[in-house]
Amino acid sequence: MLNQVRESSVLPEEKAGQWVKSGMTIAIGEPAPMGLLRWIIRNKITDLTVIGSGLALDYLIAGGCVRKVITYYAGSPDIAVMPAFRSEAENGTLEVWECEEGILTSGLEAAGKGLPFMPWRGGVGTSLPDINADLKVIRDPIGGEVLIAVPAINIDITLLHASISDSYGNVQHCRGTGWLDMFLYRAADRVIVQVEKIVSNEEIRSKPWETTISNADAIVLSPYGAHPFYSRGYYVQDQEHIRDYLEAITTAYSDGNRDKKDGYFEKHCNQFQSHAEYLDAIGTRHLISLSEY
Amino acid sequence: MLNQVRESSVLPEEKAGQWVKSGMTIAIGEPAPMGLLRWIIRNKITDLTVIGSGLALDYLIAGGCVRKVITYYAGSPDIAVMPAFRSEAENGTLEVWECEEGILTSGLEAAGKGLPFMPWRGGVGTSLPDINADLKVIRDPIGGEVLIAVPAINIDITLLHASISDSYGNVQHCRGTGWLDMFLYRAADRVIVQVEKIVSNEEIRSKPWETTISNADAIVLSPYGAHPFYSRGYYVQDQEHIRDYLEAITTAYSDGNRDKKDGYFEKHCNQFQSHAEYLDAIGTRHLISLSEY
Amino acid sequence: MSFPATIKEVMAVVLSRELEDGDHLQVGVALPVPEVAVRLAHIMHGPNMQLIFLGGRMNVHHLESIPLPDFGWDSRSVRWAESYSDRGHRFDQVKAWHKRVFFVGGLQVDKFGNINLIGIGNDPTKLKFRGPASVGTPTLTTHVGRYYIVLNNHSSRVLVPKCDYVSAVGWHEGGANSRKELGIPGGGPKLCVTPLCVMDFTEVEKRMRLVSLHPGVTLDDVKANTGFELVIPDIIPTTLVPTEDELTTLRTRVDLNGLLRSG
Amino acid sequence: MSFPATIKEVMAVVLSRELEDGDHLQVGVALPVPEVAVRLAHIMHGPNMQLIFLGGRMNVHHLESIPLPDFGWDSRSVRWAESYSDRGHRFDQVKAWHKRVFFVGGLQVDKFGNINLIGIGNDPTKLKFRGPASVGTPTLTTHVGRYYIVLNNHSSRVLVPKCDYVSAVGWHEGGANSRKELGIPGGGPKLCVTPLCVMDFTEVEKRMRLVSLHPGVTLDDVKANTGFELVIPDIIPTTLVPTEDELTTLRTRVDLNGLLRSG
Repeated sequence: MLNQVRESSVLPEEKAGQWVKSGMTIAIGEPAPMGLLRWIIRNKITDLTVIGSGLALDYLIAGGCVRKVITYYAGSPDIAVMPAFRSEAENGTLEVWECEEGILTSGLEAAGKGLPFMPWRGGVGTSLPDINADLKVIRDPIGGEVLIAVPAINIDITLLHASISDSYGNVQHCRGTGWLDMFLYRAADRVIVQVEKIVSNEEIRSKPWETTISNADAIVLSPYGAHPFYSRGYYVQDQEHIRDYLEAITTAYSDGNRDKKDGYFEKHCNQFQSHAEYLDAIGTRHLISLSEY
Repeated sequence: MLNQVRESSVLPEEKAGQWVKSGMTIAIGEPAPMGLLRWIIRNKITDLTVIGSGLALDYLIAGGCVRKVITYYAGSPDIAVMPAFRSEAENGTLEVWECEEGILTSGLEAAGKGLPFMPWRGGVGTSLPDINADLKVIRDPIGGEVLIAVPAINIDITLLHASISDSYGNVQHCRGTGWLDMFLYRAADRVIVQVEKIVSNEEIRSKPWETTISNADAIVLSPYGAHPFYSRGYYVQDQEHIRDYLEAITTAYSDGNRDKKDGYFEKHCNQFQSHAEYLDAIGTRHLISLSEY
Repeated sequence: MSFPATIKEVMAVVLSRELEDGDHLQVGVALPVPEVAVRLAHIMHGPNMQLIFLGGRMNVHHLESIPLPDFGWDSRSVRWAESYSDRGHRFDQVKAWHKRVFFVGGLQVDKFGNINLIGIGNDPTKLKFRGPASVGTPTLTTHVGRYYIVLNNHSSRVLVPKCDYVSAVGWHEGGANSRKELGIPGGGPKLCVTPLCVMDFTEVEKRMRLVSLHPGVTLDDVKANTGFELVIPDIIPTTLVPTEDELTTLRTRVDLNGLLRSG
Repeated sequence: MSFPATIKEVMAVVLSRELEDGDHLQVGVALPVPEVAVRLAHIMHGPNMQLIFLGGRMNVHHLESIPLPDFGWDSRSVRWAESYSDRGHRFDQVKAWHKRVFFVGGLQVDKFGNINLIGIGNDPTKLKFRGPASVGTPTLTTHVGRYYIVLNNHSSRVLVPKCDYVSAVGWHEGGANSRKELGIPGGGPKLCVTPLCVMDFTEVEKRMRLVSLHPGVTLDDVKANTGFELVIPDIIPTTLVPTEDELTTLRTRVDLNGLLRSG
């Protein structure tokens, strides 16, 4: 017998994090895999092309890791336009692959299906194909209707945060996945999933219809790993922490004062050797106060 | 206050069945909605274009309702090629829209997405585009790769069988839907879902992540409604009944003896006024013996 | 409850009256006025409406109150959902979107109801003001049965002759056939509701037209704050203010924290 | 357990040895030989294999036995599944299919491994023999890492010079680049296993070539029952028969009802 043991997919954060190399195309799901994003910032990974949205994407831009974003939405209910995104895009230091939700999902679907493109109607008549030269206006080969051909969007590594998985990479999101998670998973060469809890294989098999991702390449145990953002069924956003982030980063960019930005990341990210140290600094009492109920 | 009552989607079989008119394009999901199919045969609906596979499709062909099939598979583990399908296709009395699973799902996805076509790679180099003139061999507008453009496959009414729903059309399949059910649902103007059981709205809302279809246009209460086929989590196939069907229909077609076929349908379908009468004839003891466990 | 409605409350009630029982209601991000409107309509006259939040579908007509969530990304806002089927399939059934009603804002809106969420400036790689990007507005406005443009402020910087960039096509360069000619099937923008007035689009040209002025607003206020020439009808009514019942319901069963009463 | 293996058992063991730990295994319909082979390999040497049945994914290496189901459509066969994610998404992740191994049969198979499931006859609207249609074989054979052609009988009516119709492209009209030139990315057919012999495809021309004869089968038997000229190597070994361990495992832990022992 050559091999009689089923292999575990569980990796420590630093092992999984090392898969991410400068220059890669990565994607960020929802809830946000903040533990891994902090690892990326701490380890000075740069020149990433990032598919994502909202403040988690901004965090990575502010952290100095991003050269190009593929995003349909760079705002949040907390702020009209995210500060690092806005400032770097206006300066021309951040490239934006202009798109929208249906165009983005079409490109991701094409990648997952091994196709060079997918057609989409949303965006016809808009400025999107003018701004983004990768989007081609075509006539459909059946009836001649005008559509947009979206090229496949392939991803090196997708980073997700979910509720539970077993040790073999079978992931079950609580209350459904984030809107893009499944698209990002299917379009990627590899997927790393942070989870709140690792459960037994038997627990997964007792409700296989809840499995959202099978064969995750790496599982990282990361309780409270989406902090300061929410994790469905576990905790809500840390509004105070997010307000502090927005204030620090907005001020840093409007002053042109890099130190303020560095100070923020030193205090909230770089000084920690691990996710556990980060959680210690946040404090158990505060974490518990965020419980979703 | 104009309207203070939420409307029920529950309809008796005959009300929902009357939506199906001769000449329409209908689709049959999996498990098979046999109660509704028997209603269609009994009421002599004809000239249907049917999207389906397996013996439930054959049953409708043998029943005299079908002019054209859109199918990727007309066999079953019980018989290499279904008898009515085979005979009528060989005689040229049944039109076959030749395809395969990926091409079919692409056409259905196009319909659901409001697109005139979707590209697909599976089928490139095969005879499918030679046999089926609706499939166009194209070059992709980005990199010039050879692909197949599949036109949208729009459906008038999709008929499905599922485990449970509430009275408002929120359906939850046990252990996932049939492979094509969601595609057929999204590509259709209307969907009628037979269910084993109607449950409270509260039960649905306690696990919304298990809802597979919201807004079904009609819910038909149809316990054992997939008989003689299986219903996941409820009962297994009635092998004996299926053997009888295959023998009767195969003999009828090979003899060219229409009476044998008519005799089969008289005995197993047309003599009953309702699904309940059909179940009475099968008998409770026999139905219970089919329980899946 | 007898103190007068605020302008935001007036806007919410105007929108809620537009909604029909059976509509499927989806609100774009950061638009508290339609967030209140869809909940109010659901309680007032929409037992068969569906509210679509974060991909979840809810019918919560049976609840005593449907409060606004604390913040938009809170998954508790879909706690009463009947399905999450939109998650992962959000754009796979646009065929059924003729029942769907959408609400959208914009950095810029032009006289044909085209919307810009991309940004302001000539060079798209170095915008003077970088917007949040188009979200799902191009796809939604392409396919939904009808949609409403809702603006948080009415100024000539927002209501412009021509958008610098178009995120979502309204009536394109004008004309009732303009969408059809482009191959865009949905019903298009129906109204544009601002803190000053309600506007619609003319039947033939599809140019933006004044419908009613909110209480205390003059025609000159509107003209002075609109960057293009609005079609002005002969008779300009005042926007119908909320009834006692509407206002009480809004305040006690939806906007519990008074979000629309502040500012 | 010492009575000799049947031909079907030999075929199943040949296939099981081909499978590598970590493979994702999917079997086409009505093919009991590979149904046994994938289960046997999983038990014997594949703790990281995944079995894909009816859209469910299973790893059941921990079970004492992995019996064949009573009949193919029985949902009990996925009772130990870890996910049903393929349901509704079966073809949405072909990108990951390089790990997937597929098994397929055919009404006709030609010397380049092209397969016909459509039918026999000149007029596709009135076939002399109407086949069951292509199922998912065009897509699966286009993308999977490798696949095996498994035939229930070896005759010149099945192994033909040219298929009347092609459901799934093997090596097209021949040549190691033939798939690439067509734009078909997967690894193509690796072996063709029949009740008489094992065959593979030559390196350059990709023509079907004899690899080994099953015990008791002669070269003439094969030639007489093959409708095209097979490439015959200088040395023709006998197919390695199952070991005692393999046969015992097959019979006591997989094929409990002796399906491969009958007929």
